[in-house]
This record gives sequence, structure tokens and C-alpha cells, in this order.
Amino acid sequence: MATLTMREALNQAMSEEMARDPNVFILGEEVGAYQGAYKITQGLVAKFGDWRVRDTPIAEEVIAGIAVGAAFIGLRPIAEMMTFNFSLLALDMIVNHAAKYRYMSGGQIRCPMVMRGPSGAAAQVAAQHSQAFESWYANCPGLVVVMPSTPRDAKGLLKSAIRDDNPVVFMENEVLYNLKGEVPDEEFHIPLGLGEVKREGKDVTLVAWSRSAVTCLAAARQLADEGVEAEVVDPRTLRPLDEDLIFESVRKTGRCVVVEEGWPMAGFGAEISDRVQRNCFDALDAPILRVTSADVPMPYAKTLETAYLPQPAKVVEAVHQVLYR
Amino acid sequence: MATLTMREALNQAMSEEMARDPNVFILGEEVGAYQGAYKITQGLVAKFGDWRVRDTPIAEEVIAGIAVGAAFIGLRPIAEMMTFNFSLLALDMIVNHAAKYRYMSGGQIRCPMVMRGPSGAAAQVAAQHSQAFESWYANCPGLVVVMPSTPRDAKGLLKSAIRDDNPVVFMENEVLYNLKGEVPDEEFHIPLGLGEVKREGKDVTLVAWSRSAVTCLAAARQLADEGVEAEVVDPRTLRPLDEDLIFESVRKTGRCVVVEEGWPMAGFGAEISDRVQRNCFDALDAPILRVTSADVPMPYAKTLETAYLPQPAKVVEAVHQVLYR
Amino acid sequence: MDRDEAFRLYRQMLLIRRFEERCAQLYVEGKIGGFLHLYIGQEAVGVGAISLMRPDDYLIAYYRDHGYAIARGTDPRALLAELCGKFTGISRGKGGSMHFYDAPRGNFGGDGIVGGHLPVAAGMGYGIRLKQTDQVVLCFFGDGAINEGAFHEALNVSALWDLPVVYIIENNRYGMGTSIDRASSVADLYQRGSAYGIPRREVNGMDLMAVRTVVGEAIERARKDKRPTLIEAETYRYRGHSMSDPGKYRTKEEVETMMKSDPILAWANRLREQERFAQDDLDLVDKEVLAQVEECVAFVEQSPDPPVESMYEDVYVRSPYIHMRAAEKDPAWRAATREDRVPEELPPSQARVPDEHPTAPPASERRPSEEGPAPDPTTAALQATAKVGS
Amino acid sequence: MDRDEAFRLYRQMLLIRRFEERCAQLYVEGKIGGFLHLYIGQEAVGVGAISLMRPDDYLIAYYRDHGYAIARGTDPRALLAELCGKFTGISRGKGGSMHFYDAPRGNFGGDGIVGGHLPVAAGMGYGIRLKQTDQVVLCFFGDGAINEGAFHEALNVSALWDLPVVYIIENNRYGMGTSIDRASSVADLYQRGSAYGIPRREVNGMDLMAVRTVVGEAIERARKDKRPTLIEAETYRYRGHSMSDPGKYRTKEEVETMMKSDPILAWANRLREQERFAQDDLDLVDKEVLAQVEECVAFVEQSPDPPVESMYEDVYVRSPYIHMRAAEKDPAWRAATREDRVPEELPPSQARVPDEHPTAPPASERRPSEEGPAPDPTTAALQATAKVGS
Ligand SMILES: Cc1ncc(C[n+]2csc(CCOP(=O)(O)OP(=O)(O)O)c2C)c(N)n1
Ligand SMILES: Cc1ncc(C[n+]2csc(CCOP(=O)(O)OP(=O)(O)O)c2C)c(N)n1
Ligand SMILES: [Mg+2]
Ligand SMILES: [Mg+2]
Repeated sequence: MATLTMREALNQAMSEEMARDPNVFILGEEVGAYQGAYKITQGLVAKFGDWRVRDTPIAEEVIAGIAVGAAFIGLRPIAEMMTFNFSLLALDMIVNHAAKYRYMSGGQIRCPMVMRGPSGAAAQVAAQHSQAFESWYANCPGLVVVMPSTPRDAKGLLKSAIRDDNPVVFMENEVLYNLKGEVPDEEFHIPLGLGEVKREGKDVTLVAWSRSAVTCLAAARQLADEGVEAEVVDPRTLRPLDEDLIFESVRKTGRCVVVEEGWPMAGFGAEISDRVQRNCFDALDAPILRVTSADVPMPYAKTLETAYLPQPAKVVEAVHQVLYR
Repeated sequence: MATLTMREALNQAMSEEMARDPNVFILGEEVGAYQGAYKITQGLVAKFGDWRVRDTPIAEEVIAGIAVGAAFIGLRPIAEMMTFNFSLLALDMIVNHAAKYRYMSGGQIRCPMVMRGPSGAAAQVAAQHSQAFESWYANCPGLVVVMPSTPRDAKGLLKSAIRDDNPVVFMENEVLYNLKGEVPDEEFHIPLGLGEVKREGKDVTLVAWSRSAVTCLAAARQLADEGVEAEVVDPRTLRPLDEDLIFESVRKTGRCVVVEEGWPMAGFGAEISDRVQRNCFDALDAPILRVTSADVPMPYAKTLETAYLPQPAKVVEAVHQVLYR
Repeated sequence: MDRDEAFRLYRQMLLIRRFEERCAQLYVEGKIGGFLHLYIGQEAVGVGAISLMRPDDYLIAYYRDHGYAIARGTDPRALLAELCGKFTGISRGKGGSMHFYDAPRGNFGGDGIVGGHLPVAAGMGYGIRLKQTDQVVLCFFGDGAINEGAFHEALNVSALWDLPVVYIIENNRYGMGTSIDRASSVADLYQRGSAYGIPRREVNGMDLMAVRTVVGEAIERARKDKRPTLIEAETYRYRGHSMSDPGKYRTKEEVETMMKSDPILAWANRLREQERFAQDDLDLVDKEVLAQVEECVAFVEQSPDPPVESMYEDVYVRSPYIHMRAAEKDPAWRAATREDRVPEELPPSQARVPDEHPTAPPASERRPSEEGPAPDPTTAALQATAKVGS
Repeated sequence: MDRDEAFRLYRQMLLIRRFEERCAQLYVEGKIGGFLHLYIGQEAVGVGAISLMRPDDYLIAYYRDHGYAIARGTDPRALLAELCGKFTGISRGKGGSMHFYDAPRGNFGGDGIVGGHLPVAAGMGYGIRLKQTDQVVLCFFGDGAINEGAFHEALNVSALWDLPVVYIIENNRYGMGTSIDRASSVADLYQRGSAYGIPRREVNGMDLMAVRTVVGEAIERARKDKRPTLIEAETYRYRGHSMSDPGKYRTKEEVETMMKSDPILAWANRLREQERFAQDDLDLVDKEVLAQVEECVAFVEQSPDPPVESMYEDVYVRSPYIHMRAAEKDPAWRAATREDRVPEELPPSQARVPDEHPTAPPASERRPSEEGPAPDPTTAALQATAKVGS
């Protein structure tokens, strides 16, 4: 196993799939000559040429539209959003086109595309550049929504996303791009919709994905010092959701805290909480708690940014509450 | 009290506020000469002229942008979206501009605008024209989100929305436009963020807003025939949410069903379910159930449309479940 | 264009016209629901342009899409069934009037989002460049769509990257009730192309021949030089925007004047005068077409509604990359199929002209009728059907 | 323009330059976080255009916004404090580099969404028409923004409705690493205006005088005739797109060539040659400006970080139309204020040139120095500071 950063893992996934299948191509702002705003596409334009790695104007709606149209006629586009904040400008293409043409045509059309890029907060990039919209995408039938938290998951899931025949929204996290982890050397992929227990524990279940899963692992280490064994469940894919994995864990621990980087109101964590209370009603020894970002736009100042985000300490505090400590 | 349709009530609210305050104006597709695609703005251009009732090109992003910019300099725009399905094209203006400039400027700027129009399904208008995005808007801090279910609420809340100094997303429902109800003759308004119990009952709490509140009242009548008294709680405003009203009811009934027209996954009903399980944990005698639209795009055929939408029968069935009948 | 082709296109325009006139009735009878946008008056644009497409070319259009599907050869029975929400519909009753698709014929059909399909058309053009074929894309939209940001973004990249897409504005002078001068800052819509340095043309959309000439050049430019074109076809819709629109924003005079240059009447004249068809030929084909439309109605009457389970079908493609344990709790995933659905070809039309008229041999096999142009009953017939906003 | 004004604008450009050079250092030292986009090289565009604004006119711009705020007269101490995330910052530490606002000065400041503020600018223009005042809006954005749908929609309605907005493209030839020829289908960006029949001009953005002439006409057109204008100012950014960009996509030669036509150097020459200022005057003002920048740094060092509670402030406006029982469970509503915040004016600058240099009387009070143009030390100084991507 090689140790790779998530950046390298994502780059490998695209590079391998592009080498394997000539129908795969990438487009987006600065993905080519500039090697990617966050260097995820480093080296790809040199390998595959500027038709398969296409720099676009700053025009998110048509970036997504190009992906949709090309996918309709058999290609496998990967549309990079420089960040998912800008995907609001492409949302109609994804929600009203990518997600619906198969249905509206009675199954005649498919849209095997991936829209990917960083989501969530970076470092002090403020309100317009720090948003987490996964609950919006996950709300929409017709889409698959993936949010990896490790380099291995990132590579294995992105390869599946590229090969899958449905429109996949693949949300990365800038803060995780330098995160290192072991990635198999041999060819592999991880099926979409399969969650993973990132840490076993008997006392409480922490459900989280992407950056928040890392936050939960940090919290779990702190809790271990106090003798509390937290189980960290990472669904990895939000739609379809591997709910059984979550239920099994909660039935074991009887306690559940859901952690996410999004805003609290109707965040994806609410969906998990709702399903857990319904499916684990008798197993729950305490109400389900949620740890989210503050219910305000992201502030710029470092002190406020820290206060805004879900921190391990807040997770620990929530765990104390569900354990009635 | 006069009996008005919701269409008339909305029209009155705008007409009265425009007469009262010269800073209020309306813009949108077909709001003027055509009298509104759904005739909500009937007669207004004749009364207030074509600068205060402005027909626009088909360009949702700039319709919303005009409202935002005008609001920044002291006007009180009402931007009509012909339907909220098209608001996806204006979402960046609302989420990244209307909702954030006050915060990003440290409180220097305000955006007293209303974006309104019909949301949800009409009759057989299919997948691209039948969506309910309230959970997306409600997710976003900086916004106020209102969804009335009666002519009285529609008028009273729209007047508040127009006078309020925050950006308000006011989501109507085409199917309710012809709904009749009593509306006070005298000047009145209903504060944003105040829910209302639409029907009292002791056996089960039904939480629903907009068209679904009407669905729940129908279900409650059927349930009454079987001797089940359902309480119907309509928050009317989703952000801010009058959660205490919901909690009080659930603490009384011990049972809760949340009904919404949106898709199930991370719909706004999940947020209500999450809050109820946390705040009424000990009071709940059964898991909270949700009745939503089917988790697919809206089909065209009448038979399928009926199967897709939350119907009174489905609510009744859910109530039977929470009552273990 | 040879005589048979000229006659075939006449029949096609007439079929679209009669088909939609019947749709209007069925809508009033409540057999068709939702929105119904009729193409009546604009037939020459779609028929002329699509008649030049190669079988492997692509077509993508907006919600006023009945004419395109018929012109591209989709069986009108499957189209009427779709309009009536039947399981035999081209989209299995899931799409309705705004969403006619026929993938095997390269028809990516009707989009309900104004301007929304333009970026998608650009994407099809980009895919063609990647596949290095010489296919082209025809993209139809209304005059209202040119003010959407999507139009701008799509045209810029199409010009920048030389994408083989022909963008055709169906300028029928109104977007719902808003006339173009109240929506566009420039009067000549094709001039919008100047901002992208894209070849741009204006054409009389009521003249099928003119449409074929201009679109023909554009298709060649796309096929050979990969260059896009923006075409403004000046046309007119006789009916309201949709069935619910009384069309108060236009005068009776305006509509009647426009109807004088009816594309079907004009083509009928041409057939009589230049191709020397007899009025009988034209009357006969009208009867054939009416019979064919009735056959569609009969087909619909025998067609079943979609079964409720089918609601969950066609959301996803079943895929080996999805973990089914989790996914299959969701009925939409359970119902997902690996393959795309191909609309089944229906048995050949049995439509016959009512017996009292012996079926005539195809026009081509008959020598040009001797008698010159006769007074034209079709005129009255057609005009009678062209009431505004009914 | 009179001599004092000419000198004032020189000082302003220099202040922006020195202020940002210091920002670059502070960024490297980790005192400034997030994105930092420097305006260095483009100063003449903002300074020239904004110098023509009336106090009641409006300004709205994109994220490369430091120059506009300084040109509009916002205290640089509050701006540096904002950059360092201090509570004394113009946006109370909530905005940072991309979000400088100063409502009392009509500055609706920096937008982080490329093209996002153009529809908003149109809205301000619409509001002006409704209020029937003769105010105008200046809207600054980059060459990359013209390819966004927002540009298209905003320009169409501005032309259609005669909105008093001056749209100024800061064409610095690149959008991040993408040169305009790889992003725009037309080379002359101002020609995009042809699609809207909007007055359009091209101007050398390195020449403050030229900028004033063209923008001056546009402002008059907006004020008198309410008509919008699209201006393309050709300029150049010396630094990378942001601090993280090494700017590999341009050659050292290209950058050096562009720097030869430095707007500040050019204006210095003009001041010496036409306004007959002495090099001493220019050196002195440079020293004053540097001292002022250091005063900003000192101000920041004494400034507190925002208290954590302030995170919940400035989300909502407290309103009698909100039911507080429900709302107040949310800290953002509890913290909501009825009034808008007005950035407090700081005590007048105490910035003094280090004692060894006696502070000179304002240039205006002194008679033109006798000795002619001297060899120009500023050149070296300025060019030294203009390394690419540092
Ligand atoms: C994005 C979007 N905005 C608004 C609508 C509502 N709408 C449907 S058709 C239409 C008018 C379109 O006019 P035009 O483009 O000229 O086409 P026509 O109907 O005249 O053929 C409008 C506003 C829509 N479907 N999509
Ligand atoms: C809608 C949107 N897309 C992408 C970005 C990322 N981004 C920030 S600046 C920039 C380049 C803009 O270039 P230009 O408009 O020329 O302005 P310049 O930076 O050159 O002054 C991009 C792509 C963004 N902020 N917003
Ligand atoms: Mg039209
Ligand atoms: Mg630029």
C-alpha cells in the first residue's frame, strides 16, 4: 500500500479511468494549463490533451451543461466546480436536467457524468466560499451523492463514480486534500452506497462524513482517554444511504450524535436523526444530538471561523450529554 | 370578514402595501400587462404603473438581482418567480447575495426584499415544474421562509414579509390559489415566525404547512369519523420556526406525523422530526413518522401523480401506525 | 428538392397541424392535462430544418416540441399516448406534452426550462468533437430564451471551441404575453450572435424553402468546419402560448394578417404551381392525415394507464458500481434497469381514407394532373382551424 | 483637472500601491488569511473612475476591491484591520479582503462570486430610476466575468430599461491562469456590448487621464440620459491572481513589458512635466504614504479580535414583523439590531514623515519648483516592488 494525499488519490483515480476509457474527459475552470485551482488535475492535460482536459470560461451553467449533453451521447464527463459554492449557478443543469432526463424520457436517456470539486470551508475564505450544500443535492432523486473522508475512499469512490451510469455529485473538501492515508497499489474501487465503520466502539455512535468524519475520529481519541469508546460511522455516500450500518451501530450503543459541516436547519444530519429515531426507537437511551456549523454565514476572522465550525471539543461535549455525564 | 380566494388575498396584500409605501414594487415574468401567469398581480400595473409593476425578460438571475440591488438602496422589491422551479436560476442571488451582504458587511447593508411565487406541484405539469425546495431555502441563514396555507395567512404574512427588513422567501402553492377562506376586512398582519394550530386534537399531532396542511385537515376529518382526534399544527414560517408550538402539541399527544410535499431525503420534515425527538423524547409513545412525496421526479400521468403526492389516505395510514392500530 | 420530397414535407406539416388541432380538442375534453403548447403556425421551421438532418444527427428542443418529434419520424400514436399520459406513450406517460424524446432517432426532445437545453446542446456538440464524427446538433428554442444567461454561456463556448451546433430561434414575436421588443434590447435577435463572432442568419420561418436553404448552409458549416450558427426564424404561433392563454396581448388583425402567410397554404400553392400537383392530391393527403390522427385517438383509447409501480422505474440506471444492499431499500433502485428503454416501433399505420374515397396511388406514381391550380378548399379549412387562444 | 486634484490622485494611487505591497508582506507573515487579490498595476482604473463619482453615487465591485475602497475615501486603517480579521475592520472582521463595504460612501463593495454583482448593479440602477434621482452606479468586474450568464442578463435589462449603470471591465488579460483569448469568443471585450445595443468604449487603463475621459462621458450619459455604458479598460495585474498563484502562465518578459507603462510612473511623469512638480514633492508624498501604511499596521496591532458572540450579529435586522418568541431561541435573532451599523470614523491620521524630513507644506501651497524633470528614483522603487507572483 502506498501512502498518498487525498489530492494524489483523486488525481490517480481520474488518470487511471481516463487511460482506461477514452470516453472519460474533464472540464472546468483552470483544470488544464493551470493544473487545477487546487491541483487535483495536475499533469492530466499533458497526458490526455486539451480536448479531454478542457479549460473553460468562468461559466458554471455551461460547464455543467457540457457535461450533461456529452453524457447524453455516450461520453463520461467529469465537470470540476472550482468549489461547490459556485455550483449554485449550475444547479438547474444538475437538478432539472442531469437528474430528470432519464425519468422524463421513460428510461431512454442516461447521464453518466460526475460533478466534483471541493465543498465546505477552507481557511478564512468567508461566507460566499465556505458552504456545504450536500443536503440540497441529496434531497434530489436521480442523483448519487458521494463525500469521501480518506484518500482510499476518495480514490475507490471516484473510480466508481466515473464508471457508474448515473449522475454523481462528488463532494470533496479542500481541508482534506493534504490528508495522507494508505491507498491500495492494485486496481480497486469502492461501491457507491456502502458505508464504513471508521472506528469501533460500544458506548456511542458518531455519524459523520467528509471532513466531519475526521473531526469525529479526533473526538473519539479524546473520549478514549476518558474511557468512552465511540464508534465512528461514515456513510461515505449520502444518496443512496447505507442506513443499516448506522442502525446496527446505534442499536449496539443506544446513543447517537450526528456531526456535519453544514448549517443545522434541514441539514443532512436531520435526515439521519429522523431515520435513527424511527428505526432505533426502542434502542435509544438518549435523544439524538447533532453538531453542526453555526446557523450563520461563515465569518472571515479566524477566531470566529473556529467558533463557527464543528470542533472535536463540541463533539465531545455532545457525547457527554447523550451519556448524561 | 370577507371570503376571499388565496389569489385575491395575495393580490390585496400587495396592492395595500404598494399603496401604503411607494418603495414597494413588483417585478417578474408576465406580472404586468399579462396580469400574472397565475393572475396574482391582476390589476396592479393599471394601479401603479409599469415601473412599479415591471414585466421582465425571462431571466431569473437578473430578476432576483434587480430585487437585491434595489433593496440595498432602500426600496422594497417583490420579485415574482413564475414558479419556484425556476428559482434555481436565481439561487445564487438569494443565497450568496440577499442572505449574506448584511453579514459580510458587518451589518452595514440590509436587503428588504420578497421573492414569491408558486411552489410545489400543480396539475400534471411533470418533473421540472413540480418541485418543493423549501428545505433548501430554510437551510440558509440570513433568509426568512414563509409558506401559508390559508387566504388569511397568505395576506397577513405577505404584508409582514413586505414590511420586514430581511430577505423573505415567500412560497405559495398553485393548487391553493383558488382556495377560499375568511380574511379580516380591517388592516392586519400576521408576524413571521408564528405558527398556528389549525385544528385541535388530543390523539396525534400532524405537522404540515402550505398545501400539506390542507391535506392534513382532510385526513383529520376522516380520522375524526373513526374517533381519532388529530391536532394539525401549521408553522406557517419555516425559518424562523415556531418549534415550541409543535413541542407543546406533541407533549400533549405523544405522537407525531410530519407531512410535506417535498422529497423525503433531507426534506424540511426531517428537521422537525429531529427537533421533536430531541425535545419531546420522553413524551413520545411512538416513533415520528413522515409522509412525503415519492422519492422520484414528478411523473406526468394523472395516476402516477396521485400516487406520488402525499394524500390524506397516506396520512391516515401513518396515524394508524403511530397509534399502533 | 424532388417532387416526392416536396409532397412528403407537405404531408408532414399537415400531419402536425391536424394532430395538434385534435390535441386542442382532447385538452378541452380533459383527456390531455398539464400544459399544452401548440406549434400551429410554426410548422415550416421544424419540418424544413429537420428534413435536412442525417439519421445520426441530434436534435434537442424546448417544450413546444410536438412538431419536431413528428418531423423526425416518431409515430404520432406514441406521441398522442404520451399527451394522454398512457403507458404506451413515447415517454411511458412520464413526460407529457413538454417532454417528447426519441433517443433512437437522436431526439433529446423537449425541455421545460426556458434556455435550459442550450448548454446541453453545446455539450452534445462537444461530445461530437471528442468522438470526432461529423454529426451535427440542431437546437430549437424560442425568442424568450435568448435573454437567459444559459444562451450566453452556450453561445460563447460554441463559438470559442467550434462546436457543430445549429441554434435556431423560433421567433414567434412573443414569450407568453411579452413581445420581443419588451424583452430584448436589440430588435434583430440574430444580431445577438455578434457578441460571439458566430455566423448568424435571419430567415422567413413561414417559408419552408427559405428555412431549408439557411439551415442547410448552417448544417454544412457545422459538419465540415465544425462551426456553430445562430439562426433567427421569423414565424408566428396562431394559438395562445398554451391552452390557458386567451392571447389578449395581440390584436385579431395581427393574427389574421400573419395567418395569411400560412406556411402550409404557401407550400400547397407551390406544390400546385411548381410541382403541378392537383388539388385532389392535396385534399386526399389531408383526408389521409385526418384518418391517421383518428387512428392515434383510437390507439390511445386502447392504451392502459401506467401501473403505479412504474412510478419508481426510470429514475436510475442499475449499475455494478452501486452497493445494492443499501440501495435496494429504495424502490427506485430496485426498479432500476441496466439498459436504456427503446420505445417499441408500433405496427405500420392502418390509417385509411374513409371508403367512399378510393385510396389514391402515391402522388409520385401519378402524372401531374392536367388542370391548373383550382380554387383551394384547404385554405378555408386551415384558416377555420386557426383561431387564437382556443 | 486642477493641479491639486492631479496630485491628490497621484497620492491615492501610491497609497493603494504601498498599502497592498504591505498587505503582501503581512500575508506572508500570516497576519492576513484567506484569499488576497492585489490590485497592483490596475490602480489608474479605480482611482480615475471613482474620482468622478458624486458623494451620493454608488459603487459595486468584485473581490479585487482594495483600490476602490481607498479611492472612495474609506480609512485604510479600517481596511487593513478587516484584512487582519480585527473587530475594528470595516466589516467587523466578517468579510476579509474580498468583502470591503462602506455603505455611507455608497460602496457596496466586493463580491466573491464572479459576475454575481452585475445583476445587483442593475438593481441599484433600477432603484435609482424608481426614486427618480440622478445618481449613477459604477460597477467594476474582471474580464472573466463577461462569460457568466449574469453579465448577459444584467446588460440586457440595463439597455432595455435605460438603467444609469457604468459597467467597467478591468481587462487585465487573464482570469486566474486563463488568458482572455481562451475564454472569450471575441477578442475585443467591449464589443460584447453590441448584442445589447449599449454604448461601448475601450480605454487604456494604465492612463489615468484617458480613464477619466471615457468614464466621465459614461457617467454623464448615465446621469443625463439614464443610459448604461460598457467600458473595457485595458490594464494588467503585476502580481499573481492571488497570493497563492506563482503566475507561471505568463512570461517574465510580458510582465516586465507591461510594467513599463506603469500607471503611477506615467502619472508621476505627467506631474513633473506638465504640472511642474519637483521630484522632492513626489518623494515626500511617497514617504507620507509609507508612514500612513505603517500607521495602519500599528492600528491593527492595537485592535482586538472579534468577540465570539459577535459571530451571531449582523445576520438579521430586528423587525417588528418577526414573532420574537420563536425567533429568539436562535442567537442570530437575539443579536439582531434594528439599525444598520455605520462604520465609525477614526480620529484623523497622525501619520508623519520620519522627523529627519521636515513635513513639507501641501504641494498646492508651494510654487512650482524651478528645476526641470530630474532622474526618477520612484521608477526603480516601484519596479522593484512589482515582482510577479510574490
Ligand atoms: C427558466 C424558465 N423561466 C420561465 C418559464 C415559464 N415559461 C414557460 S414558456 C415561457 C415563454 C417562452 O417564450 P419563448 O421562448 O418565446 O417561446 P414560445 O413559447 O414563444 O415558443 C415562459 C416564461 C420556464 N418554463 N422556464
Ligand atoms: C462564480 C464563480 N466562479 C468561479 C470563481 C473562482 N474565481 C475567483 S476569481 C476568478 C478569476 C476571475 O478573473 P477576472 O474576472 O478576469 O478577474 P481578475 O481576477 O483577473 O481581476 C475565478 C475563476 C468565483 N469566485 N466565482
Ligand atoms: Mg416566442
Ligand atoms: Mg482578469
